[in-house]
Amino acid sequence: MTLLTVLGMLVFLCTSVWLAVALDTACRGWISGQGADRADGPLRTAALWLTQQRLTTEAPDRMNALLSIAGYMALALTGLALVPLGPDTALIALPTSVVLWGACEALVVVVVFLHGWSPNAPLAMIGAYRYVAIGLPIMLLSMFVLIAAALPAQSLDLRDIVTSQADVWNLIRQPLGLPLFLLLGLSLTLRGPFDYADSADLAGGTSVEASGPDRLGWQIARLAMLTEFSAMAATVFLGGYLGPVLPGPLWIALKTLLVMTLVIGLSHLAARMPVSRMMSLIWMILLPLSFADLIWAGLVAL
Amino acid sequence: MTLTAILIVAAALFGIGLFGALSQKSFVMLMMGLELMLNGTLLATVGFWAYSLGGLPKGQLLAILIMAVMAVELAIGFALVVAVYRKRQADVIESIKTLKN
Amino acid sequence: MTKDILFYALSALAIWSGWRVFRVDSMIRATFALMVSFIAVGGIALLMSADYIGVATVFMMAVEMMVMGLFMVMFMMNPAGLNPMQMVHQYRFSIGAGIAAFVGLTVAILTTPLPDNPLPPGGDTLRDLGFELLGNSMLIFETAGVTLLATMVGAVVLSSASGRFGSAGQGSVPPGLTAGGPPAGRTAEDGKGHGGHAGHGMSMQKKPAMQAHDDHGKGH
Amino acid sequence: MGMTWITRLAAGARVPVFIAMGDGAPAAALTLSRHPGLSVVDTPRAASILLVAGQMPDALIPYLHRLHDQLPHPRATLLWQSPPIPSLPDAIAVDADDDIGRAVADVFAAVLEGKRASAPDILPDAPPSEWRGVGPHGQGGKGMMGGTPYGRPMAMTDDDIRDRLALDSYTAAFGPFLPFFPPGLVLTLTLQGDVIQKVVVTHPPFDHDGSPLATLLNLLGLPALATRSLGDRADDPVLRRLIQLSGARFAIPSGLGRLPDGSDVRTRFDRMTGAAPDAASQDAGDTTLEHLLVGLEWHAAMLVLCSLDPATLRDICKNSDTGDQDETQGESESEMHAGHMS
Repeated sequence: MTLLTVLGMLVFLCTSVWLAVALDTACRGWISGQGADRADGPLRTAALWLTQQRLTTEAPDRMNALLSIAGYMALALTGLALVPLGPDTALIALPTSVVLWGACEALVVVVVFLHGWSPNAPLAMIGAYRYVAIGLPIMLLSMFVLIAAALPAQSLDLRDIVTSQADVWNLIRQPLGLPLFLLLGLSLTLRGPFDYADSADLAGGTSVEASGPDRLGWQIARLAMLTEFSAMAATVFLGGYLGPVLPGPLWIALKTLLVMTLVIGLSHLAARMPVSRMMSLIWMILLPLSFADLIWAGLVAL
Repeated sequence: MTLTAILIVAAALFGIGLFGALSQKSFVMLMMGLELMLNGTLLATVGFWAYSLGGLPKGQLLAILIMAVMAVELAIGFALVVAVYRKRQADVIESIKTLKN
Repeated sequence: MTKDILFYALSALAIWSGWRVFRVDSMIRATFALMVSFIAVGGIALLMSADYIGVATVFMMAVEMMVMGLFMVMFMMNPAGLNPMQMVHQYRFSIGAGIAAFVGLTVAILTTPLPDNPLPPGGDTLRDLGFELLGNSMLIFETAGVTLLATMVGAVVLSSASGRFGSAGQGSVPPGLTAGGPPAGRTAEDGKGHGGHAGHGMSMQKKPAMQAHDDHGKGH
Repeated sequence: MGMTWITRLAAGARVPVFIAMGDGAPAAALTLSRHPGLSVVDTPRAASILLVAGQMPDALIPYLHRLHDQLPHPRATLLWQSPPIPSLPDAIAVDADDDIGRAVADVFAAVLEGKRASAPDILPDAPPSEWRGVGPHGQGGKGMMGGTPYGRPMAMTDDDIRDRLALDSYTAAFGPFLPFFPPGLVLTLTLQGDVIQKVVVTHPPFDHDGSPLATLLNLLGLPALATRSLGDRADDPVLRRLIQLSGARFAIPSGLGRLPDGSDVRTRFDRMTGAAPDAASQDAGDTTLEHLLVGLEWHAAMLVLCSLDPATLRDICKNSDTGDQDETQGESESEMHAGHMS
């Protein structure tokens, strides 16, 4: 049974990674006014990266380069394993699964930093620094939002958080929660306005020196993280596997794709601001908003 | 997994941490030694809680306090490093013979 | 059985990575080796059904070590360890002290009759902790909270550039005795401080270099 | 060499091209990102084809060599409307009126199928300088400071203009092939973290009008909109609405990069998008790059640099510190292999 669940989740992961790429290209095609790309384009690019040479810089930290890619992927998989698929089904069943997910989040900052650190190159290093500066406060914000979501469930277990949404989803109970949480998603997956690690003003930032298979691995890990984040957002705010008629796992899959579409759309449509401006925005507006969300949740729970 | 085994692991971590804290010249490395010692203490605390206190909640509370101590140690440590560096451009212990001025 | 194997594996990881902290050249590797050591201890705590402590250790240490890594890169002269160098002192003594501490503690552990009163199975440790924190030990918990707040304030005050003499923008330099004149009193650059990333006994060679750099920096 | 299934799959991919803009590059080079068969990439590490557009002056040839070697195998170089470059004997010349997309696709297919040998490295694959470490631990200088152990000076602390923390500074040449740099521009920057402490113009930009709006949109993290702005439609209402929606104007701090004529990056951006009336021309006055960039963080500095009208930027570069030619040459030489700074 567990084996079957693992297989099912892996199939879902592959499908949603594929769908994420397709959505990304569709979005880009629509905005740039050039229409959609060929459907097999991403697969072919992946094949090209696989055949390309793996280049290294002078005196790289090779071990950490590999660890960062593998770690990013492993964190995405761990997060996905925490998502409950039914009242008692979750691959990692832990009474503190929300905190464990928070730990995964914190470790994402570490692996992205390592990815920028390891090539021993200036632009990659700047990307790594900047990501830490933005990633840590954003993570703080997400903690408040998650605690607020755990309040009505009176539990740190994701399974209880889903059950507590049987009557009304957290999306409605805590209207500030999901929007703030989506910002964290942009930051965790290095996308759009929160892409301070792999951004265009650093010619690719932490992945500026990555070539061939390394580049492929990093991009796939990013997309896996997107899937994982979307599944988590669907669980915490959209009632997870709860839903009429269809079986639970299908509901969570559909909700995951919905959140994923939102994140991708947001990442293509919003502009990125300089780091210092974003810092002021986070500390002066977004963090107080997340406090408000927590207080709101507390009052509602009372 | 017995309490003895856990405590010996904790003692090993404590010993390595002590070695690091005494031997390193750089402030930041010194703090890492302290952190490792606290790591051993944390493990021992949790071990005692699980095997000899019968799950008394106060044991967990003590572990949380140790974690708070780590956070305080780190924050104040870094603040002092920054302050000293700003004043003296120094980041190793020998550079500070005196705390005057 | 699985629990035992996991325990020994995690213990080995914790000790090995703790040892690596002081043996690797790269500061980043050292920092993250320490993080791995903490994560392993967190894993052991999880094995002992300290659900919250174990996970919270991982969470806290990931953030702490990230910050630590940044400080390493900022303050060390050779953070990547590309240039082999020794940054240790009283080496023999430290090794002796470390071993003595370990042996002493181990002997104490082995000779002391340890009370055997294991965790009752099936208890909800998380709930216990919650009620303890917000019930009997509320005062301790609150004190810890206030201490952390004080730490935050203290850390900001200590590390910010503003001091008695002005705001962060101006730096903490005493105002001149005459308007626009040189700062009153001693400043960091006047050679009294043992500047730079100095090691032992080479402040003589280093000072001229530092001075040259300072002049260079002020030129524009 | 037989093609494996994976190579066959790869051969159908969009061709990743890195464009090295030379002097007098064809106007079509700016809009190449709209070509359906190509994908213009930001870093040579991701490219298969190096496209040299226009003539490369001698001063920039060493940079081109480094760039060339940073492409992963299999790779090839095309010279588009560029005279032959002796050190690149394998490069394929393409005329102005040839279909560039076709030419690139053909070369890409030939290289991937193994019909054409992948271009060999130009520079030797060796450390730029040999080990010259002295001192008790091989660290270079005396004591534990200074020295040039690998032909590069060890990081030394430098006075800090922002918070007086005086941490290590880093000096290197940036450009001329960074995708968002105006073509031809090489700056030797001294950085502390990502804050610019010192600017020296090592090579001025070409007399060449880039596509500032597209570059700015790219820098603001809106690559799809950047591609749209390169389209044929002079006045695209959808583009204008999408730019408004994206909050790009809000993302740019006001007062950033102010010129003597009172315009800042935000007003210049408004002029480009048509939200504000076009001014006759920007007046650089005696502004230097030092005035504009020093003290800014990387992202903000790049926004300032790319918001400038190409002619104004050339004037500003003329005003600016161009450094002692020999000294900067030596510096950039020594930095050459430290990653991708081209």
